[in-house]
Amino acid sequence: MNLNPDQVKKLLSQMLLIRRFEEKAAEMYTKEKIRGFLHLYIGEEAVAVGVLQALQPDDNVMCTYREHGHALVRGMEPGVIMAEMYGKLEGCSRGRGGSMHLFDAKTKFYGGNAIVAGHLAMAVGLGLADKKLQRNQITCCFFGEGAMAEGAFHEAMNLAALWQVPVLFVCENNLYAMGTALRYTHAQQDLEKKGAAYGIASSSVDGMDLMAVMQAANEAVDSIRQTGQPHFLVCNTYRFRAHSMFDAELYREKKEVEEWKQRDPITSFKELLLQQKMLNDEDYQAIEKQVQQEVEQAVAFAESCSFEPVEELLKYTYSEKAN
Amino acid sequence: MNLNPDQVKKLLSQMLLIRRFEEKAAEMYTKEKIRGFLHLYIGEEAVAVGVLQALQPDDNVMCTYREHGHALVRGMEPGVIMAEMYGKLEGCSRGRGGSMHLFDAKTKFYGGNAIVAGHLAMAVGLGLADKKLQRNQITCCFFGEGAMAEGAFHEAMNLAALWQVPVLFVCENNLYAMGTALRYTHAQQDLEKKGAAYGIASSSVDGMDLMAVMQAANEAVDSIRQTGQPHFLVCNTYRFRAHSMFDAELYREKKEVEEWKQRDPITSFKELLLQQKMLNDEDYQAIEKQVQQEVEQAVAFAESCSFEPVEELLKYTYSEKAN
Amino acid sequence: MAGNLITYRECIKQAIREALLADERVFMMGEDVGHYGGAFAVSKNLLQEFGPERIMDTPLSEAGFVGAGIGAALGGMRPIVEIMTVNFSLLALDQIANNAATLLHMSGGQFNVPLVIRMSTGIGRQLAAQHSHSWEPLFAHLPGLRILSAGTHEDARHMLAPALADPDPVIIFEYTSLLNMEKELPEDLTGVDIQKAKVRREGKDISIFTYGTGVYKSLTAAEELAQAGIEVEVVDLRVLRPLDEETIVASVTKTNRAFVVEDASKSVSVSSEVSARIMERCFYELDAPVQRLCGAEVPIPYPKHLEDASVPQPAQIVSAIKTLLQHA
Amino acid sequence: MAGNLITYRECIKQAIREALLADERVFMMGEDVGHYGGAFAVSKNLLQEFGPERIMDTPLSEAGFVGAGIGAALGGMRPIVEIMTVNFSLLALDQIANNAATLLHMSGGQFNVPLVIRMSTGIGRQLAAQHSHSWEPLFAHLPGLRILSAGTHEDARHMLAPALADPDPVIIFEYTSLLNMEKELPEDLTGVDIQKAKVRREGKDISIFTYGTGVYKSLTAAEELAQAGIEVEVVDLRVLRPLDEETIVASVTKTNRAFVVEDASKSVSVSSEVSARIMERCFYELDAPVQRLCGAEVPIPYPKHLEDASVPQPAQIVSAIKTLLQHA
Ligand SMILES: Cc1ncc(C[n+]2csc(CCOP(=O)(O)OP(=O)(O)O)c2C)c(N)n1
Ligand SMILES: Cc1ncc(C[n+]2csc(CCOP(=O)(O)OP(=O)(O)O)c2C)c(N)n1
Ligand SMILES: [Mg+2]
Ligand SMILES: [Mg+2]
Repeated sequence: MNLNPDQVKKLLSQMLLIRRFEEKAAEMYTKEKIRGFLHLYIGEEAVAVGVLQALQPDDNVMCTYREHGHALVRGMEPGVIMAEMYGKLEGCSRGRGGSMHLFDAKTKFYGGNAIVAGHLAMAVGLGLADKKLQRNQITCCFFGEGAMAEGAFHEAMNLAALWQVPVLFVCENNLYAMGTALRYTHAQQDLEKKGAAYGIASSSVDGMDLMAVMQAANEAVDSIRQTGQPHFLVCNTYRFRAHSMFDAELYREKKEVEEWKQRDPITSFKELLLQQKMLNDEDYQAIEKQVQQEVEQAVAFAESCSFEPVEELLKYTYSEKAN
Repeated sequence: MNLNPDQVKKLLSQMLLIRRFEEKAAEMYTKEKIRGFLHLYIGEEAVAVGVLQALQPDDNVMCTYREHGHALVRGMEPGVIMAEMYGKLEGCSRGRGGSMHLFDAKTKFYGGNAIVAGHLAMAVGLGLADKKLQRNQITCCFFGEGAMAEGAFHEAMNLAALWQVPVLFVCENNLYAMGTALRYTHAQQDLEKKGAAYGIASSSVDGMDLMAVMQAANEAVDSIRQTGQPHFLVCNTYRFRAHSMFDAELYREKKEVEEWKQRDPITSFKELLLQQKMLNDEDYQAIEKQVQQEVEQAVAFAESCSFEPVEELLKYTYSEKAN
Repeated sequence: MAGNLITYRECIKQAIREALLADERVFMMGEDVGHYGGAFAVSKNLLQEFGPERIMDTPLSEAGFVGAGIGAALGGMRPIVEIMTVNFSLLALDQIANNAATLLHMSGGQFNVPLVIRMSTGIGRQLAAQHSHSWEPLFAHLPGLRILSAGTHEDARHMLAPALADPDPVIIFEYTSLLNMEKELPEDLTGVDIQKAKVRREGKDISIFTYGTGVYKSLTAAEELAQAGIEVEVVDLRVLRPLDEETIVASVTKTNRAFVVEDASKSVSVSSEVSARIMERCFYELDAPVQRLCGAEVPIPYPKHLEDASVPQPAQIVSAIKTLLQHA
Repeated sequence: MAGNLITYRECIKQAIREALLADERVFMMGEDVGHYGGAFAVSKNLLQEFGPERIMDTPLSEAGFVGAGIGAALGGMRPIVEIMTVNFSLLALDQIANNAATLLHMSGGQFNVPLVIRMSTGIGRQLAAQHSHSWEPLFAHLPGLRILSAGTHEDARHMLAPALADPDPVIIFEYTSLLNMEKELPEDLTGVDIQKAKVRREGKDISIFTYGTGVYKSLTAAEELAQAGIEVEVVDLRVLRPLDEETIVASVTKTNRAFVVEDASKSVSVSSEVSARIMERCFYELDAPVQRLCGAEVPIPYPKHLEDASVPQPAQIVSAIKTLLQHA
């Protein structure tokens, strides 16, 4: 891949924005501005950034409850996301979804889905619609390795392959499903091998290495666009933070976390760029500053927003134009 | 395998009993003695006979709604099965289950399950109980290739492998799920390959060839007893009859059926035995006669039985000893 | 006149054909809807007429293809998803309850799900415990869904079009035991109001509220009761969610007595809701307590005599209503 | 006295420990019950105490491990299966409804399923639409199951033992919002009757029927009403299936007025059933129509003010009852 300085800076700043945005979210959680569940993506930034750069604006994106990063990279306003987490009317889902349910029609961001593996079949359906309507779009569906134990994964993969729909299935393998390590989740831990059971082309990649993810994602997306067939991409990564704000992390050693932190995707990418002289320290400081500002503005925006009037509780339970 | 004449005659007569019993059942269906759904196993006899001979009386058996054959081979009385299909109190399930729900505690026959793939996870649980209670038993679970598209298959296979339970999963691949051909059910049609996705040892066998099924089943059962690990056995077979009594068979050519009938498992086995002089025509006639008698007696028994009094409708909705 | 006779099966089929012809975005999918011709021959020959893109056979994957239906609806299609029978619908209930029913509200109005799910339901073909469910009440509990019950030929024929026009997920229950029944269809009828219950017979002495197979059973009972001089009003609830409370209240206000008939088992059912609503809205109008005749609380057994004993029969409706009226 | 204070969480944990100690056939399985210590820390350290054979972490496979629990029960074990929250229970509902609930009857009494399923449920932690369900009514509709609701510390502590002793499948609902709440446990109490509802407070003016989080809310409201001279009887239904109709009838016969409080959304709910039963059994005893205060019919939104507006609050109970009593 040949990337120019603007491109690499953008990628770096996207990763950094996720990191700082989520650090701020965690802070706001402790200040009780944000409530409910909050699942941080910190450590996994290279996956969202690396995969989503391969998409076009017309493509569909579906995520899990751990989706702030994807929403940011997809171009949703940080302020609107933060407002959503505050439960404010100006949030991307009117404040009704919170952290787990970011939705945005403009960027074709179909959630924020909180039932593990519950969105995979919907992704197949979006792909089916695109195929039937002969739209040259793909659907990119993210999920964790824990999700792959659900029957929903199996059914979705088989349907995608049978119907030959243009869907990119991205497994964000962070080695844990809450506190359940991969070895307790799957007897076959070489996750990529599961693709063969469906006749789906599969690949796996070091999810801590942005460039590697980009390359794998580009290849996968190219092949989907060319063949119309689904692809299964496993990104091996790690979450540095707890599963959610309620997690005491009894199930893994501090040491393990520290080891993975040595492979921080942001630091690695930054080092690579410094080394390759695509970036200097000043550039980096500028990016940090810019990102910090965006995050501060996001919080300021969220603070300034209003709550949905309680009279509107029932609104949109059914469509207003319903006959 | 070295089989003596008594053994081969028993095997032949088991297959023949299934065949004649079901032919009679079909007749009784048209006479409206049997109602509801009736799924015939005709053509697939070598699978039930070949697999079940590998088991011990202590082992557990779970089947689909297409289970008359398995019940007969397992040693349930033909009369009691027929009575069940008549809906009579003396039937194996008090007449409450009918054709799809044969149950028998004595022979550890856990149904007769009519939700496709709904019994697979229960088989894992039976295996888990055996393992926990250190009983040297295995659980043998039959299902169709259609069932393998269900999420329930995926979850059960993964759990079985993770927990290392002594379960023999037997796929009776008869190429159709009702009217849906294998190619519309699975993108990966080499079904045996699906075992790898779970790290489960797998094998496949010509399900029309009794000796081959026996050998494959014996090997699988041996390995399960030795290792305590599950095994996945695919038996490739064909049903000669319609899916159920309601099926107009619009989805397959008569010719295809005729071709498969050339490979009738009973005829083949009989020919083999005649050829090898393990059987002569007289023996065969004697078996036919014996089987016919059993079937007639089964019908006579069923006719003679009574219906459960309507006052007992609610009995056993909850256990009588419930606190 | 006999020229107008049509089976319930044919009503459903005509509705589907019409929908496929009317809108290119409409397609149908489900187990055995294509090559097999539909488990109940409802879609026979539609594959031949419309091709495999519009009549899609699915594998046994209820959660998968219902989820795919939701996704396709999000993507601009108008899917008709057939769940072969209600007995398998629980496998897809998470998709229906957590996705189809929530997406519009949860996304703040951004993503609606114009999906129609059809499924056959009911008791009466000796299919035993796992294949004899009447689970309409489970679905009727879930906000965000519109739940329809096609208890008549008319509704089997004309509910699908408005359901497809609805921007929100709609579930239509069809009744296997009615499939072969022939009736005349009113020729001028072109649509039905899927927001309203329907008075199927006017009466002044008592109101029967029912749906599904209860409709014809209640009409049969009403005929017999008419001979005894009792004028029964039969209200087909038809829209099980959101329930059309006004029609219920209007009828009770007129007759001052109510009886609810339902195949589903009694506890926590549609009939409980109807009774509770009458309690709340019409207590002072009532001349006698609302009574219910429902399915037995039991896994339905296979033999005919036990199956029959598990669900309301017209004769029971007749005698219960006679008893009820003696209260007055 | 403060020495006897115990959290609801600790009550559940003690019950599980006791069960594991009492019977070797008992084991627990579910998502994150082991290494994580339970999603709500209910089973913290139990893995360390009892080992991985008795505290089994399962993959995300609700249908699979519930089905395995049914199988293990058939095979002679006494499994406690934890479904992390009710929100995921629909994935296993087919197993529960078609297998656990039917096997005994369908097999003519041969195979019983001594399985206990526990799941946390309820609204109130700002978890939004997909994680804020109160689906007790769905389960309460299904014959063959015993459905329990642990609305008090006492029941959280003492329901499990009789549930495990029951030869049939039992589902226990626990309430996430109560986990940190501390109460005193009566020391002499060693068991609860899982066939009977429980009068939590005696009163003569009106009966509140409720369960789950409604119990403490109703008791709070009752205190306040007592100050206004209104003596409320609070009945914790506790056994949602089979419903203990006699306790309901006895209470209404005494107070002549009834009010039902439930977090679940209103239509086709446990409260509908209670109201319908009172209609059937106590119509002539009633001084006023039974009223219900239930959850809003909406996917529950995330913000606190909207979430609060979606479920009954004590203040609403108080004012509704005051209004109701003015009827008389
Ligand atoms: C069907 C379902 N079961 C359980 C849960 C509770 N839960 C939320 S996240 C999670 C772990 C998911 O792990 P994985 O798929 O690996 O994604 P990760 O959180 O690691 O990104 C669990 C068990 C849920 N939300 N949905
Ligand atoms: C969950 C579920 N979905 C649909 C059905 C209806 N059905 C009954 S048998 C069957 C086909 C099953 O095919 P397969 O598993 O190959 O078994 P076979 O009948 O060929 O032996 C279908 C679709 C069902 N019983 N259960
Ligand atoms: Mg994970
Ligand atoms: Mg098959």
